[in-house]
Amino acid sequence: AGPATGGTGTVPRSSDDGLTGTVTVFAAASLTDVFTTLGAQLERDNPQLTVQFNFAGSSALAAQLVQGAPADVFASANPQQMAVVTEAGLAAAEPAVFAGNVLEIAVPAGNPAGVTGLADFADPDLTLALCAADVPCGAAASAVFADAGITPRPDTEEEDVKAALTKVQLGEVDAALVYATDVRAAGADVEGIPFPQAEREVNEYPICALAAAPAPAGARAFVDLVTSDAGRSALVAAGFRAP
Amino acid sequence: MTLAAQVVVRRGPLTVDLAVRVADGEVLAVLGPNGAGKSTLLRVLAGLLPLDGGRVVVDGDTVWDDDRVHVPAHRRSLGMVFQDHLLFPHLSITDNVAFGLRTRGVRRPAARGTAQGWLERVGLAGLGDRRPGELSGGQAQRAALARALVGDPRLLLLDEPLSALDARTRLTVRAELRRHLADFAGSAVLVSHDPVDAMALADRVVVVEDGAVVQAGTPAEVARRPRTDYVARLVGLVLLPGTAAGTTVALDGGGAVSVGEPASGPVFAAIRPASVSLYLQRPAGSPRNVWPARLVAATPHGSEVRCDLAGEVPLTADVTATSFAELGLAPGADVWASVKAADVTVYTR
Amino acid sequence: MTLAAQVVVRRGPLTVDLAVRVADGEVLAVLGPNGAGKSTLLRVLAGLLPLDGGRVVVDGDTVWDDDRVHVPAHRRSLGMVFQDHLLFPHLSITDNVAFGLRTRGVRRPAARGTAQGWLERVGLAGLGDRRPGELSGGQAQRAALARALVGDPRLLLLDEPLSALDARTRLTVRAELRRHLADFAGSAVLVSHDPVDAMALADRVVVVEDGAVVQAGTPAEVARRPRTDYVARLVGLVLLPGTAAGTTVALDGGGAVSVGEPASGPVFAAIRPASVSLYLQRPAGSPRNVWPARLVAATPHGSEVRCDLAGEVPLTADVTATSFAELGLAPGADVWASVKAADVTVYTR
Amino acid sequence: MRAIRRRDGGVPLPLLVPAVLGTAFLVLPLVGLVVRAPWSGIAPQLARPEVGSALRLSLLSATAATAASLLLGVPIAWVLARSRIRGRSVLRALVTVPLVLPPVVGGVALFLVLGRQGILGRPLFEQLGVTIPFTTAAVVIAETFVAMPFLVISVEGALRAADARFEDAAATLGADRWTTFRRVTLPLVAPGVAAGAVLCWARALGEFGATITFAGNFPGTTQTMPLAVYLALQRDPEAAIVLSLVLLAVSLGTLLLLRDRWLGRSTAG
Amino acid sequence: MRAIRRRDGGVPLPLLVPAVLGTAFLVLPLVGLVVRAPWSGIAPQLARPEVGSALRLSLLSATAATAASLLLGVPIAWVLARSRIRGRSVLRALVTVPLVLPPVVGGVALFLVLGRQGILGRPLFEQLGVTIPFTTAAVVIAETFVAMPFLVISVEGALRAADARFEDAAATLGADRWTTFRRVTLPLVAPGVAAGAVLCWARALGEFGATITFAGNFPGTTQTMPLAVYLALQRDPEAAIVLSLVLLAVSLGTLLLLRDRWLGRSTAG
Ligand SMILES: Nc1ncnc2c1ncn2[C@@H]1O[C@H](COP(=O)(O)OP(=O)(O)OP(=O)(O)O)[C@@H](O)[C@H]1O
Ligand SMILES: Nc1ncnc2c1ncn2[C@@H]1O[C@H](COP(=O)(O)OP(=O)(O)OP(=O)(O)O)[C@@H](O)[C@H]1O
Ligand SMILES: [Mg+2]
Ligand SMILES: [Mg+2]
Repeated sequence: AGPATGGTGTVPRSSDDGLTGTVTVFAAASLTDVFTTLGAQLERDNPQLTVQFNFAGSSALAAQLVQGAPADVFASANPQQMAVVTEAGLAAAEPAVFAGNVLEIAVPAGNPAGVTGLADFADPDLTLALCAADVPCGAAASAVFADAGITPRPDTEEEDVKAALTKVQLGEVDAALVYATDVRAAGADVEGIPFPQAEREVNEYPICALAAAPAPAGARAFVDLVTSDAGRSALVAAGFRAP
Repeated sequence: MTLAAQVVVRRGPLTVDLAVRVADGEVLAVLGPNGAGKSTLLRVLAGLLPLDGGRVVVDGDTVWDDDRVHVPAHRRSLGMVFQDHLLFPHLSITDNVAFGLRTRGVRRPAARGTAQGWLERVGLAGLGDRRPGELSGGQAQRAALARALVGDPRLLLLDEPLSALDARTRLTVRAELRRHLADFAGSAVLVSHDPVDAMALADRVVVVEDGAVVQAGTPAEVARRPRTDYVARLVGLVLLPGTAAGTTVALDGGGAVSVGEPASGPVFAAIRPASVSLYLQRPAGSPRNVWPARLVAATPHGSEVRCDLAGEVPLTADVTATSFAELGLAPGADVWASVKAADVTVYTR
Repeated sequence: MTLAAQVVVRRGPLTVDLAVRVADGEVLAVLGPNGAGKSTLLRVLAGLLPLDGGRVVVDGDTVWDDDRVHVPAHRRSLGMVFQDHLLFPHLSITDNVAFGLRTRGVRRPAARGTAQGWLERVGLAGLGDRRPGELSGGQAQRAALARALVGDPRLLLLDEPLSALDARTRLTVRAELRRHLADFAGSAVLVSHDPVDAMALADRVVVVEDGAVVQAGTPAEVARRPRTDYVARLVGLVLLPGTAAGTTVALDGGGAVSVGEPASGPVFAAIRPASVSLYLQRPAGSPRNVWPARLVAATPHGSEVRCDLAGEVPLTADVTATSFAELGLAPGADVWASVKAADVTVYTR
Repeated sequence: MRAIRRRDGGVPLPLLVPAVLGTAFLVLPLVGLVVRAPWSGIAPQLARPEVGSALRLSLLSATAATAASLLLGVPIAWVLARSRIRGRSVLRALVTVPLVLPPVVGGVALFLVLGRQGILGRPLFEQLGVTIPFTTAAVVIAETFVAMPFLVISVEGALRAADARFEDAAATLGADRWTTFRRVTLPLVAPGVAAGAVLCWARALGEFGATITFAGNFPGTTQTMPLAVYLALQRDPEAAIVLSLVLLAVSLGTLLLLRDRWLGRSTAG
Repeated sequence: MRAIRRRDGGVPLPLLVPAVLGTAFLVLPLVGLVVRAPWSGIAPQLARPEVGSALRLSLLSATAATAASLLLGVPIAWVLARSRIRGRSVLRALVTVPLVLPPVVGGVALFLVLGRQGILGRPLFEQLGVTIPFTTAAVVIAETFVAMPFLVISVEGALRAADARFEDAAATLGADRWTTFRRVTLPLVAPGVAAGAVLCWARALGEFGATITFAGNFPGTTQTMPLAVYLALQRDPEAAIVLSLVLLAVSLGTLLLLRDRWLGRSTAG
């Protein structure tokens, strides 16, 4: 069954065997790995249940939901896009924060430019990438720099973390300010340099079941799994902070 | 079908303003110099070029009238040979010829069969599978003719359909075309530069110059009594306009001609080049018309030489190659030209 | 320039295999039926079509040799009139004519000035600012001729340059062309279907049929002694191949002809249609050649009617329209045809 | 007159130099990708079932979008090039606009028309229970929306360059405008239509923004290769490069099937 | 024979119906955007200085990319359509590939060649101290890379459809292949080149993925309109729609200047 027909056509019902039907999860792209694992776990626990994901940017997902996309769960990479959904009256319950993410300095493997800390972002001779202030990681970066009293001199204001990270991986920028989970995912090409001010700007990931969910029971089960201890440990293993 | 058209079209500085009329079953030849408006007329009759004035009436129905009525080309029963053929480059010759049948609903095998018959008739048997780009100029023209004739359209519009054919093929294709036109219920308009085509094929001739009709009539009339210099040259006559009094015509260009039959008022005197004789000394014989002249150009054709003469009376003489050589003529030579009065035709202007 | 070419090109089932030779300053006319390979020859001489064999030598240098040497068209000094003109549609007529000068480095105003002079010479004065799409067929052909002649190329290749011209314009343009070719240092190859063009313009004639040369010579030789049926019809003769013994020729097709001059062995007997007389009863006069025949076709041209006859000896007769009418002839009529022995030319095959 | 060798390719220098530079400019980055690709890790990437289904979906939907564009776009091009309808230049500008629209915004615009709340989508849903977004149909629609203008503009160019007098000739042979279009005009401009279809297909195959917005990113239903590449980029950039190369290889293979003869009249001479 | 009115537009029904459907399909979403746009809030959006500079940069870089594509792409098209070089179909497939490459991957590929660590970029940086990424030049390069194939394919189609015998005629008049190209071939295929340039310009104007990857996003230097739209989408979707409409209006205005006569031969009759 396709996602749309699956969402609207088959009404899942509880049975003694567990959940049935299809639960559709709209999740921020940065959650791809963790959620795929958790979804597989839920399917293992409920053999009649199918979990399908729609991974995209949080803003695109919010726009889709506002346009009436048939989904059961929304997991956003930031509270702003969750707010878009709750303000539209689409949430079934108060969103729950299930993970957090902090900034880290990412440098190419071997740190060729010898970046040591946040202060280096004021160096005009370095090639530096930040996120644009309009996106969450950029907002967090602004706050961090304000906090530290540093005026950064970036060469580019990236639209999302991955774009910044790609440039680090290719060695095209000397340093970028990205999330810790991204540094973790990038593997050996990228080294992370944590810094103390980061902890004050934790980016929160909220999740909620949706009011129009075609499979409310499955939605609840997925949200419960993500916020459970098992979910939490999977997230932490991927580099997220516990809420 | 009968066709009556009054055609007004502006083409750059030239205004084409022609009235033509083709009776049922009639073949009308349109003659005229380059740029006279012949192709323009055919395009209007086909419904491909809008009129700036006038109208085209077919069988009593107006089919094209300035801005109000327009029956498009494909709704009339037409066959047209364009001056530059316009064979469809992406279709084989057979499919080109079969095209008109296919659009009229004939099934493909039948249409191709008929097309092949026509290709044979115009001498293209065996070339049906080629593309137009693989034909010689004359072969392409014959294919275009076959494409126009197939399906017996009610009005044939032929724009110089034989101009690229070699002399022998032209005879056979002309004969084929004449046979077709004789059997043919519809009407035809034929543009040609070759008076032989017009004489052989047409019931009536219209001569067009500078966008206007200058002469109309049967081929024989036009050939016998040309009314403009262009027509006269076309039919091989020298035309001298003048004013007659008895058997003498005072020419407009100066000089006088004695003629056989008495006439009066403004007339044309017409002379056949073959009836002009040339001498090195003034001849002292019976001919009453003797003029001094200078040979300006000599063009051999066949066993004769065409001599263009300048003098008080501009003339053209055809002399045999033998006598041309015997007289030792060459451009620039001074000669005497004479014509018998009986050989000069005279008719009113 | 001198040109010597041995041209072998395969064109579908036809293999064109021709040798031509043009001396310095000479004009060579190439005559032949449609599809004989005339345009193919010109394209090869221009360097536009690869050879399958043979070579083209200009002034002693090989310029095109199968697969080894190729001097491209633009490096030779050429002027070419294509059978379908190929005027550049995006340029004005003046710029079309000036194109060859511009590519040879002449500045724009000078080139346009020269071009305008040429347009005047071919009778297109005042049309220089038009696009080719705004010209009539004959006007376009003249523009193409001017474009080829401008800049005095060393080799002119003219593919039916006069076919679309009306009779009068053809005379003047032909005269202009003759004047140009006479003054002209280079050589020229002229393809034409009109024997008058060839006679008027060419120093030598080559007749091509089915991709091979069938006759070559001066225009007068070819006109007097045609060697194939195609050439004979072109110059207006009926050709009867046979075997002579004394003054009698036994025809290959059956029957015999009496001739004036004794000959022997394989010969051609050539008869002019004008020397054939027609009778309703068997004539009892001096002509020794009298045959019964049936009239199969009659085509009026000018003041005469061309009569095609079927019978033991296939003939064509030209009779005056008057006597045609007096005899009451019509296709299908049985007649007697007679020719004086003295009017039959005979020459060895 | 110097004799030069025949069949030398004969590309004049002022064309050869920019052609070589341009080709290098387009091809070198691909070479870079191929060189840098983690060839050792390629096998496991290709073995993943999503890759196969994403590839199949990409090819299917790009082909369907090209078919839809041909069906709707060629008539638009004909109207632009041949009809005497007023306001053709406005029409041309309007149908070109989706080219300029950022694809994500294009996706939003499609929602406004075909979404459940959309102008047409709402009655469709309420009367017939049909929803378009998040289905394979939505992928095709998004790709068609983005790619069709390429076809329209190329075909219009081809139609304008074609000699309209052949259409006159067809009319004298009894062909109405529709028959003329099918039997004469379309075959004459076939090379232009082929070029336009290639552009359209390639653009549809690479479509990302409008698709992820309007159709979502559901494996098996709406996840095309570019979406899979995007997800891989989140997770494992090297895998993303491998997936792109797979997409490239497939499209290269398809384009190579377009031999000269499919593209119509061949080289001079 | 029924007499019908002349100048009826004369679009046959089987063409009119799909043309109308197709136009509706392309135009309705734009109408949706216009209707839904928050017109009241438009003035403050437009007053922001970044909008002006992003718009200026977009137009400049798209025009520069089109110029570069014409310079490099037309010769490639000529080689594909006219030369007798071997491997032309491989060449064609290769230059078409950037169409299919997901633009982000295209940006990565450009880094691999022109980046600081790239094949050509590294010597350039180390010897001359020149870096290309994160400059306006990088924007133009990224747009050219993505948009040039559109030009190449359209122009090749136009060249194949053009009658090569005019080039023979030019050769007999002493024009070498380069002169023939400039004076005959190029003017003859001008409508095709114009169509290709429109496609190329529009694609460059809407370029997003390769630009953000290779050139980054810095207001005034590399932030083009699509980047501004994307950022606005993160913050305030309505503002994003307004910005897209600004982009649309500007490109519409530009395309409207392309009147029929610029596009060459006009309608039949
Ligand atoms: N599209 C056009 N725009 C302006 N003038 C034109 C156009 N087409 C033709 N003409 C002019 O109109 C006149 C008539 O042209 P038309 O083609 O009817 O001549 P024609 O009698 O067929 O001549 P030809 O014997 O040379 O074919 C010519 O003087 C020509 O220059
Ligand atoms: N591209 C081609 N492919 C195959 N055959 C061709 C091609 N072009 C011409 N032919 C054939 O080659 C032969 C010679 O053609 P060519 O054009 O040289 O004839 P031509 O003597 O100029 O005739 P015409 O007097 O009709 O112009 C013809 O039989 C023609 O059908
Ligand atoms: Mg004409
Ligand atoms: Mg020829």
